[in-house]
Amino acid sequence: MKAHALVEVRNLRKHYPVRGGVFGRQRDTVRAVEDVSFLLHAGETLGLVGESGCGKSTLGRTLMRLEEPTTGDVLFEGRNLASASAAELFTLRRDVQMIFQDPYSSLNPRITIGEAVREPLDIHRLGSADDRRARVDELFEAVGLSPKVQERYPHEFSGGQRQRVGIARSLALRPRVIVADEPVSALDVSVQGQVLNLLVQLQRDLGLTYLFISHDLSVVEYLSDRVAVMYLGRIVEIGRRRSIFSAPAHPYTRALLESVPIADPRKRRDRVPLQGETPSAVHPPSGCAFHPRCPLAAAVCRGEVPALESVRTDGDDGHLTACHRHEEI
Amino acid sequence: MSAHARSLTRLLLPVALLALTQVLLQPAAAEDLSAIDWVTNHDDPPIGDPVAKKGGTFYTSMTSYPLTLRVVGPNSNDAFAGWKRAYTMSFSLVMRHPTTDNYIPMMATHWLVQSDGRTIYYKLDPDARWSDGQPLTAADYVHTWHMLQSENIVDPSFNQYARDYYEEVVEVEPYVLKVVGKVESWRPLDMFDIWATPKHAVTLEEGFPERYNSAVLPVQGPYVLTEQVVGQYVVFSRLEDWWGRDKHYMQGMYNVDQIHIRVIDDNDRAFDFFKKGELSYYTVNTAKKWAEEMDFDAIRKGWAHRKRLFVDYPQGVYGFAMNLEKPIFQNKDFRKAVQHLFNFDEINTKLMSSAYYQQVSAFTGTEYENRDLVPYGFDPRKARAHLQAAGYKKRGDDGILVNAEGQRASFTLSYGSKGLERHMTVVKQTFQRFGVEMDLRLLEPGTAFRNGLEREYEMTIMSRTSGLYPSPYQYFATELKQTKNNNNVWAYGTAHTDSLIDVYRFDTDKQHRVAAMYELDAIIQDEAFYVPFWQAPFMRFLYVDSLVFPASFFPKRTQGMTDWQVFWIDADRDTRLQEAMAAERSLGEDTVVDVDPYLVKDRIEAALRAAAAR
Amino acid sequence: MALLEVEDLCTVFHTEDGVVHAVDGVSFQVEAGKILGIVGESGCGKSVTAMSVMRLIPDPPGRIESGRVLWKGRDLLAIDADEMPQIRGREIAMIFQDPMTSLNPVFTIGKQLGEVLDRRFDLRGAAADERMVEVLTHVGIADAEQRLSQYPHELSGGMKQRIMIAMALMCRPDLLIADEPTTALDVTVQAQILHLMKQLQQEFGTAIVLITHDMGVVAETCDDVVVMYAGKVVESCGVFELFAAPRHPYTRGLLDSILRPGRLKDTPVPTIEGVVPSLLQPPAGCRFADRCARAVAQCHQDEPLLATVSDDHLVACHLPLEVPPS
Amino acid sequence: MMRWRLNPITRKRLQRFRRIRRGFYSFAVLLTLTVVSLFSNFLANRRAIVVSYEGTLYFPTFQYHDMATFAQQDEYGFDDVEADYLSLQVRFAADESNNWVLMPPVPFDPYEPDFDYAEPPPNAPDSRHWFGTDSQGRDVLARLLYGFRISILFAVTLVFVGQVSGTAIGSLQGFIGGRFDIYSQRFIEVWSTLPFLYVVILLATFFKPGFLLLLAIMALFEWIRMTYYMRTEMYREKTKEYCLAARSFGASRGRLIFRHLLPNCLTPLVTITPFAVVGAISALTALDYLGYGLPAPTPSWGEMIDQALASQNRDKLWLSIAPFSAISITLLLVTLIGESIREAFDPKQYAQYR
Repeated sequence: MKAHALVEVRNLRKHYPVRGGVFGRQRDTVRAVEDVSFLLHAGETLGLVGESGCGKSTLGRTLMRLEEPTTGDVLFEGRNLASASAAELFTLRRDVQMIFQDPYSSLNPRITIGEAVREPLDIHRLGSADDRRARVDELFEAVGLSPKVQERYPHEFSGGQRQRVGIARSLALRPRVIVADEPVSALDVSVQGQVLNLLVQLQRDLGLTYLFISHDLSVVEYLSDRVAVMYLGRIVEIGRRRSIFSAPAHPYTRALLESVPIADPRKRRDRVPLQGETPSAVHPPSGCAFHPRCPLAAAVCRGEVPALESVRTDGDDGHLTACHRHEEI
Repeated sequence: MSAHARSLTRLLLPVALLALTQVLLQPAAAEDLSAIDWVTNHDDPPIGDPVAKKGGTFYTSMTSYPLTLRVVGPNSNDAFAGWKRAYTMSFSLVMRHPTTDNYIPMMATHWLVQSDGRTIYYKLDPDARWSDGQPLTAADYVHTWHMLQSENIVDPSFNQYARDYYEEVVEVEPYVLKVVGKVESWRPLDMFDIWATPKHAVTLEEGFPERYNSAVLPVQGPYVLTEQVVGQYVVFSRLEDWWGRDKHYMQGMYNVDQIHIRVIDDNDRAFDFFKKGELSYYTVNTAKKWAEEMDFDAIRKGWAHRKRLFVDYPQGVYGFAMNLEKPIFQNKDFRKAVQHLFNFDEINTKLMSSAYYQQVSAFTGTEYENRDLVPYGFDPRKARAHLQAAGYKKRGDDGILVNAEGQRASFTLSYGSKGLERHMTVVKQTFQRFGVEMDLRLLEPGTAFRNGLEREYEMTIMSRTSGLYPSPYQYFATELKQTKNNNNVWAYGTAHTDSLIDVYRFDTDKQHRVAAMYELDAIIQDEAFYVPFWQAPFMRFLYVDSLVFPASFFPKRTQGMTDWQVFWIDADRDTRLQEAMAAERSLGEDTVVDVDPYLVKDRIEAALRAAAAR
Repeated sequence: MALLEVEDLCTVFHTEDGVVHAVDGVSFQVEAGKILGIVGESGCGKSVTAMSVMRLIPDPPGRIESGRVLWKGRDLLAIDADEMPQIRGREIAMIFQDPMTSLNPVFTIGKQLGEVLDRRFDLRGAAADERMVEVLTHVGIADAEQRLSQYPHELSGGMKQRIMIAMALMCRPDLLIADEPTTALDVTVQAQILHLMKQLQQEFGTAIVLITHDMGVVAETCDDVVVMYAGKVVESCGVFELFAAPRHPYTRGLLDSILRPGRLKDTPVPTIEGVVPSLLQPPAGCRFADRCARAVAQCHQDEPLLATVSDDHLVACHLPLEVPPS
Repeated sequence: MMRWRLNPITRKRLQRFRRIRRGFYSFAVLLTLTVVSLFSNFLANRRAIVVSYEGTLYFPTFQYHDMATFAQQDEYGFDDVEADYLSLQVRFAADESNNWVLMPPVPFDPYEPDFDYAEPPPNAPDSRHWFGTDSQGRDVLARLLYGFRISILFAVTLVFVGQVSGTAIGSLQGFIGGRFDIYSQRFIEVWSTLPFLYVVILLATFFKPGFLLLLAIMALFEWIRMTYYMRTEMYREKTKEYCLAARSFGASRGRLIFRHLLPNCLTPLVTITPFAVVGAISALTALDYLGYGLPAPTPSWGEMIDQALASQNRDKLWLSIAPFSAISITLLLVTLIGESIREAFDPKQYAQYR
């Protein structure tokens, strides 16, 4: 794994206006993504984990320019996705693609799966008709589907098969970065494994770089090289997988890990779970957004937003956390 | 005399007369009433039948519940107005005998018209009393005049009437009233006929409409409103000691004890009520119903009777008006062609059971109707000749005639009554057959009326009621042609016709007037911008056997039920009827349907025959 | 006698493609005061089973074809439809994945809870308010008084699920059927809800049927487990035995698929190949046979019946797995 | 680029629609009636279909021929009035020439009064007028037929215009969203509260009413309902992931709308259209009944109902039976079609079990 940053996200923000009244005047702002920066190295998988509403999906979509960023930059090999013109964006899209969560709604029910996979090729006018046909066949085989089923419609397939189609489609343009937004959350556990294996295999074969968004810690743990934890629009902790899972530095990460049920009745714990729920992103708590739920919260946590700082544990200098009190833990 | 000089005279004459009257009447406070040579009339027969008996209840209906009991102000001119005026409140000072047309005393016993043609003295009947016992005096008339002028009554049309018609209304003595009209007239008694308002009960302060909206006020007439159930019925009761009861002309009038008026919104439902014996009287308003629905049980058994009574009341203006401002009707030949293509007989026989008569004159039914006029009549050959003369010589691809410029013989008929559509579609087909296109355009009634006044139409159906005398000025005066929003809907008028109208308006010699109007009538017919439609010089009604009428039923000048209450209820006949109905026994059908005591039918038919002969 | 005994339950759905045998001969028992987990993947019929027990299957398109649901000895499928509301809510409560299904959006929380108290305990006014605040606080809702005047849409998913549990709690039902109660919730909130349900069971002795697809939730919460596959029960036993010694190949596969901590992506995740058979025309024989590595000819022909393999351990398999040496 | 190939879902829905017998047969019957009514001019007309006269063939259906053409004369000696084909037929039959006339099965048009009866109209059904004549002596069957044609053409055109514009506007609202949506939505709310009948009556005083004007006026209101559905459909569909996916590989707006969104939003269009047709027919009939619809003497069901309800015609049953059964049957047919389409499209009737 090289330390070469393929994608650099700098101070990305995404705010949504909350409108109301007869003529829709802006009433408030949802700060879905707030000042997020990170690097995505070529060939690695960065797991982005957090609970619903923490802004991880918005981050993925903003990064893809499916949502207009409020401020910030997304640099792909020096080209800024966040401020690219329509034409620049169009070419950039070949390099950065996305896999979606819901295998049922991510495929247009009125378009055959073959057409769906070929559509990116059509849009980007890649190759002749024959070339495209051959490429679609190739993609079908790559994701473990028979090219013969191309004429069928999405509803004729199971969730796992559809997700394969979705993956094939996202690979059509030979992208280098794939933003995978909860690609296995909607799948049953037995099928989930198949898709995860496919993603791993494709990464290995094609040298893909993944930004893997998920709320499922075990999936993130399995797939990621590095992990970023988000809470209320901000990254609260980022680092190598092992140090995050074995030595979480942020109280939130720790609580998250403790909340995951363990599939072994012998390890049943009678713990007192983390209290409270994620606050609204319209009026986030002052200072550290986690402080109302944090067992360690002090006065400073209420007053100041903690910056991401390096955690000097077992020599992993890539491990950063945003906690005023992480050194005391 | 030149037209110019004449109009100058017209302008100066009233001024001169006014000055003269003022000089004459200068010592108003000391008017010498003894010098007045009072006029009266006791020689005509009573209006009703002196043998009539008092008593009984008369059941009838109206289409909607009265919105107000007032006779002026908002909503006062509703369907109930006729009843209010006829039986309770507004009696004439002097009225025309409805059969002889002579003036007869009513509220005034004597009268005198000054030679200026607009000043009238009335000597009020000292017997006259309000229903609350208060005497009825000249002050009550002055009060009406004040009321009509007041803005507090919220009734601009009455304000206008007061302004346009009355110079002043003066109480000379408690029982002597002087009325001065605004303009001279050869029939001032008709023109300046004001009524009395109980001064002791009506104040004119602000809030008038609300204050009197449903107030039962003292009345001068024979009936008072004694019962009202909102939305259902009202009852008038006869005043046993009405002051006018034994007056000569009132003999045999106002006979029933009670008049029970029920609200029945639909005319057909009222018919059903009549058939069940719950109404005493029912007016049949369509020829079709008259022709097809009169053969029912009560009629066959003689429990009820049907009559078509010919009466003699002018029809007013009713027919098709062509707008002379529109290019297509500026051609007289085209207008004449339209006259000849109008097939009245077909419509009358096929759609109206031959019930009606064609009008010919613009003044039908009045003394001034030119009875020598010959109707155009349906005549395609003549129509064709006129169309050719008008330049419409060739048929287009659709069969409609076109002229040399390629304009089609096509116009639009606007009308506001959906009921007429039936007849108009037939007319349209006939026109079409002979190459003239008439598009039909139904408008909301108010819009149709307004568009007529504004001359925003090509052809429209014109319908205006009339009094006993025609009013040619408002329909044909050149001066109205210049402006809009008046009854000169066709935009007609020449200097010559103006002079004829002036003769009618101001000349006191009836022969001159008649001659002028005959000429005007003939000119209007020749100009062909008005196609007179039908006239119905009769009342069609049904009544129960217990209701008795005088031999001639109603007086000659009758328009409707509320005009003259000359019928009575015979108690013996009522008993007989009740028994017969209970026993399902027949009283024998009354086969006499048409009644023509004034020989109106004969006159009209003879005229039409004579015209046809010419 | 078990609290609830489901015998040979069959429920079908009429779909545009034909008749789906969603639940096909399911039997299980719930003991008083115990938590029974019904586990399986989507479409295995676990939710339909719960709905059938409550007689909440929309008809059409659904229909309970046969079977018995013995509630304290009475067959719920045979009683008068008017009697069901008496049992629903009072004796058996149910909570769903989406709490909005059971909360009326146009009434405040206070009104909806109050109605339960009114109907069940004739409790009204201040006394009812007091009780509601008490219960809401008990299920971990702060500012309970304030919540009473709020509408469901003003609350978060976790909060609504708590309200539902509070409602169930107020009625003190003998059985709570929880259909994927935490699936829509965040993992931290899920932990709170599961904790709460366990409290409920311990404090009031309420039996719980917990329907879930998450083996972790089962392991943490349940006493007994029923594993369903394609409309049928394939295995049923105590939770410890299930995780320690699953006897059905499907159960085994399911457990193997779970991503356990420390697994690296260098080693592929074990999976169950193939897809769930269509329930329109379920295959003859064992429904898992096509995906089963151990399948023999018999598996494709004869349907295996649920049979006891050891104490309280039932398996529907012709060739059950061996018990691994402990 | 746009390919409206039948998607299996659509195909399945169509199959299901065909399987719902009452709907499918209603559709077949209505379609047949509509097609037949398009040929009303050949079915009920005063003008002949074909005249063979002196070796020349004439097709007078849409052509004015005067009497001179066939050496006819009317009672006034005119020969430039329109030929009377019925008497021509009688004449040709009598004079044993080779000339012949082919009249339509109903040799009357919906306008010309037939006064050849001793009794005044309306005349009861007989062999001459199968459905009798109306109070102007016009053939009821002819009016019924032409009235059907006008009703159905009016309704279909109106609904087409309304649905297309409603779909376009609603889609744009949903697709563009934001300010555009908010302001246009406010406009629609205000617009939809305008009293429709009042506007019709008002406009009829300014413009000469006719088919197109009435169509235009009603279209001003017809589009509104569709926007509600399309707007919400669009809002829902555009957030679905397939739409995001298409955007993620750079699909243009046009492609998004026409290839992805619209085809998925058309369910309400299809299911609502039949009911919109019912509404349009009823509205036209109601307007005609009130007299503010198509100008007289246009054959219209509303006008026929008006006649039937007139008191003097209360015992003329044929006047009521014809228009009432015609309108009931038509509305029933369209409603059955609509119900069946809805049933065929309704996911609730058939569980989506997964």
